[in-house]
Amino acid sequence: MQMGVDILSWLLLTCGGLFVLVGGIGALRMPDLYTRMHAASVTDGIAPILIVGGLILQAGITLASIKLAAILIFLLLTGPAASNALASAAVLSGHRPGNASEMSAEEEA
Amino acid sequence: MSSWAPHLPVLQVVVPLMTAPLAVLMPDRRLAWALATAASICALAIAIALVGDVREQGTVVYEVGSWAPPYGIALGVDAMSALLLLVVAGASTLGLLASATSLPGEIEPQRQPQFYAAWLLSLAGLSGILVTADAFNIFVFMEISSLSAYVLIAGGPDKRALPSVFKYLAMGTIGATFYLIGVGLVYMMTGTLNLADMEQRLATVGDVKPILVAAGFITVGLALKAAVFPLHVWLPNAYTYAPNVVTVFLAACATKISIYILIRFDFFVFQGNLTAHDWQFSYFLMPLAILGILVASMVAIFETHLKRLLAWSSVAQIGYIILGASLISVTGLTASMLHMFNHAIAKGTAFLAIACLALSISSLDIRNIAGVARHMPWTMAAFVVAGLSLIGVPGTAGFISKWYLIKAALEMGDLAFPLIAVILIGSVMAVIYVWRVVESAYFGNADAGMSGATIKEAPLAILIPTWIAVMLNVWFGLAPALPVELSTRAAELLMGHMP
Amino acid sequence: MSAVFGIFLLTLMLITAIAVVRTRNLFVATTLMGIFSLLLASNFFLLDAADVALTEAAVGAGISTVLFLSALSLTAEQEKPGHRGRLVALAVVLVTTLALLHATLDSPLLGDINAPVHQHVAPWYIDNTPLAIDVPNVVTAVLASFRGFDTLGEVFVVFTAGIGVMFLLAHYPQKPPHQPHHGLRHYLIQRLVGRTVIPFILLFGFYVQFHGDFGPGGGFQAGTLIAAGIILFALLEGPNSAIKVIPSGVLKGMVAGGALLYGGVGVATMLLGGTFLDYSVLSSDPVAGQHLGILLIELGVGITVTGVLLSIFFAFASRKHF
Amino acid sequence: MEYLGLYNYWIAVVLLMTGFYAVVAKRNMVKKLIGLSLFQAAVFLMYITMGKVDGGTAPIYTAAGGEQIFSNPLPQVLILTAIVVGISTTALGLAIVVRTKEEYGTIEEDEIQQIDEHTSGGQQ
Repeated sequence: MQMGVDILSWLLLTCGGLFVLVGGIGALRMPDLYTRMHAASVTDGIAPILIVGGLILQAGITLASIKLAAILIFLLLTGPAASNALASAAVLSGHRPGNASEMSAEEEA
Repeated sequence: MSSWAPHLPVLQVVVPLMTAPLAVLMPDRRLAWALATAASICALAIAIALVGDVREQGTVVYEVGSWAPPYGIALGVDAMSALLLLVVAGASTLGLLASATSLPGEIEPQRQPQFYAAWLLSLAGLSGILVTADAFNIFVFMEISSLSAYVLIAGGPDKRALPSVFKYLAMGTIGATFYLIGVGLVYMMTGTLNLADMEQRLATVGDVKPILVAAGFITVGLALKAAVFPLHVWLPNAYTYAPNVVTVFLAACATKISIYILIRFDFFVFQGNLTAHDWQFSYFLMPLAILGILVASMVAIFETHLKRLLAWSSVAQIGYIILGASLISVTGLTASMLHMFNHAIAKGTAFLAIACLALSISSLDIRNIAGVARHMPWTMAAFVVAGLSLIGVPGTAGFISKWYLIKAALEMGDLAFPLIAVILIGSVMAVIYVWRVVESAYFGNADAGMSGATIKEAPLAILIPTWIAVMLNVWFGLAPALPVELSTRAAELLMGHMP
Repeated sequence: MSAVFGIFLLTLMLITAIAVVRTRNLFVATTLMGIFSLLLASNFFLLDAADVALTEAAVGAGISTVLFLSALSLTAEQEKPGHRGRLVALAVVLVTTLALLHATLDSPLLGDINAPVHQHVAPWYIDNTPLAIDVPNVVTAVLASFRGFDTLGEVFVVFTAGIGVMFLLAHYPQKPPHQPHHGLRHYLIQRLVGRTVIPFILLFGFYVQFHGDFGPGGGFQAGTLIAAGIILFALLEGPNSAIKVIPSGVLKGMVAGGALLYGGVGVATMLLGGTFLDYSVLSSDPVAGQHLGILLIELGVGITVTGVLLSIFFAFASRKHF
Repeated sequence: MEYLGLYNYWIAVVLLMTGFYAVVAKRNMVKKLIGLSLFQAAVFLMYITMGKVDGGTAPIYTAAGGEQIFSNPLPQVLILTAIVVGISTTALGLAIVVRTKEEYGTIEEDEIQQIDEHTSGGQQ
């Protein structure tokens, strides 16, 4: 039984790690602000669920796992709200989601 | 007072510290001023009582929270700190008495309670440094006094105060952090923060690399805070553009406390344990002191703004204090401690006279005060006495410390002649820059300067503290028994720690 | 194993620091400083400094970023390139670096048990805390009782910063502005999320305040967290409505009151016959006295830090663009 | 392996110098303040690295009790004080920067010096 839980939590942690990696590479490779935000919100969305899930499995039924669950809820609440604020601020400050070439020109100006 | 007698060292810090938040809560500026002055006078009374205790018992020790020294924080007041406590409390009291008339012209009434709170915090920070015997506690109180000094300087009406206080903040914080690095390295090798305990445990550790670097960092950090010659660039502008009353207080005691920490830390902790450290200490600081005296006096001669002239003269006088300390002899250290005391009185009087002048003359330029002595005889007379004391004319406080400095130089054998030459050249340069001001004030033709009608003598409320300072100058010039005794005991205490 | 984590985090921190110095956009530099503080906090946690990690995260990543951003909104966003004095600076920096590296050659290695630091004063604290003060968190015991005078000085450093900022920024070149600044009023999502999260932030702040004796926590961290909660409310609902929640008179009372409470406890112990800040005289049983003393001064610290951080933020926020 | 123990100190030294360089070389006042807080953060790291004990835990007595090795509490207490001192200095520095921007219109030290020389030239 313990063996199964360990393997499952190990699996979850690795997937979470991979998703963070994907999000990081996406944030670098994407051309303009909005697409980068899509990539970055991967590390904000799915990755914490997987990683914290893996940790809760490791911690078992203890006070620590309740605290971990609270952290997960806090992350899931504030992450998307922050991305939303960032996106609307970008729209307000005149960042049109145009194609990459026009965008980079405008950034250079 | 008998029930409070054992608590005196901690009360010296707690009284100004606790009245600062009260001063902020005061609705009216006059109430805040009254509270601040009462706290300052009370601090002066405690300092005088402490001097009495020190002359009887030698060192007054106080354990905060009744935990034994290396584990808790212990306070220790000896001859050295008692002497400087008198300077700090006295300068603060005179400054506050003068601020009643000098401040309204510079700071709006609704902001004055916070000004007085910052003043009390600076007083508490400086007293805290003098009273404590714990290396990290010195850092905390150094930060309190520095932060409140930045607030005091930046509050003035002159917009040029802002960039100069920013430079002072940057350099002061770097100096304090260098001191923190030095204390950290010494703590790494000894495991304790109490100065006396540190000295004993250092003997077993000996000349290890971190300790040598720690001595270097502490000396450079505190030299930066004390505006020793090459690291003094923040001082002239900071003192020139600060409110006049703040310059009185800071010029009298702020930089001297950093020199006090340097001397106490170096002699109490390093001198006994590091080989040839006395050679390093004197041959690092003596050239800087000599350069400081000569270059700063030279710049002061060609300076036209009155406050900047006196600020450069302060850099030169700090050179004298460091020169005395770097001779590493009982008379040398006595001369250094004496000059801290006497220069505080002389420079305090000079800046008080400037504060009186500033009430009726807008821009403190030598050309603008032409012939002002006829309209402001008392103010200029005070400035003349202060100038004489700066030069070191017999009969004034300045002479006593110059006399001990020359006596100490004589003991240095082959170095005697060049040292005396430097001291005399410094005094001659002081004569020149004081004479330029006096000549313009007394013999300049009145019509060239401001129109005679508007200038009238400074009000009595500010003349009283100025003339109290003048009387102190003359009193400690003629009867210097107390400062000389305290300085000699301090010097013997310091030299006791030599190998 | 944790050494590898340490080295990884330290190297990452160094890269962030160099990026902070090189970048010319000040907003980017401030955000990178936030990342730097978070990495520093996780490093502290690896080095078994739980209290310091909590403080560094709350102060370094939280309040410091808020202060820098609010100041930057009033000043410039871009730093102008300047190359004057680069060589002199490099020379000075190199000399100091060599001196410091020279110092580390003989210093004890990371974590070796018989380093002088762990011999003299530290074991005494660890052994005597359960006896004299009986508080699980040794750091809080040392901070509040053994070296209480340091912390008193520290509260007055915060107090000085508070009145200093109020003193400097109370000086308005023109008439003080009263323009209605309504914050992110029409951002429904943020206000909803904010309204659900803020009570928990304040609750966590109070938990840290009164939990300081048993786990990592204490006055400073609690003050920072509570101030962060109220600043978040001010950002969402606009500073004017936040000032309605905590009027400036109350703020000034909090700033001065906390410092007076801490000093008052010290004076009270003197009146009761002990030395300054000797809490054992506060009640018949010395250990209970220590508990009471530590609780009171942590409260004083928490009130002052909250008051100061809020008054600094409001001083910056209520300033109009000039 | 022996030098691995000093890695923390070397990183602290390089961080110290990055901050110190930023304070000395950069002309923008806000960048100087950022350099100052970097400079102080490096000193904090140096202090806390001293306090670490191999296999030690945070110095908190847990219910589990029993013989545990604790890391040194004293550097942590000192650094709690130093962090607060650092943030107070930064807050005061930022207030001065905001006031300078209002009085001079710029926060670059070179431009401020030019404005001063220009105005003081007139007044002298």
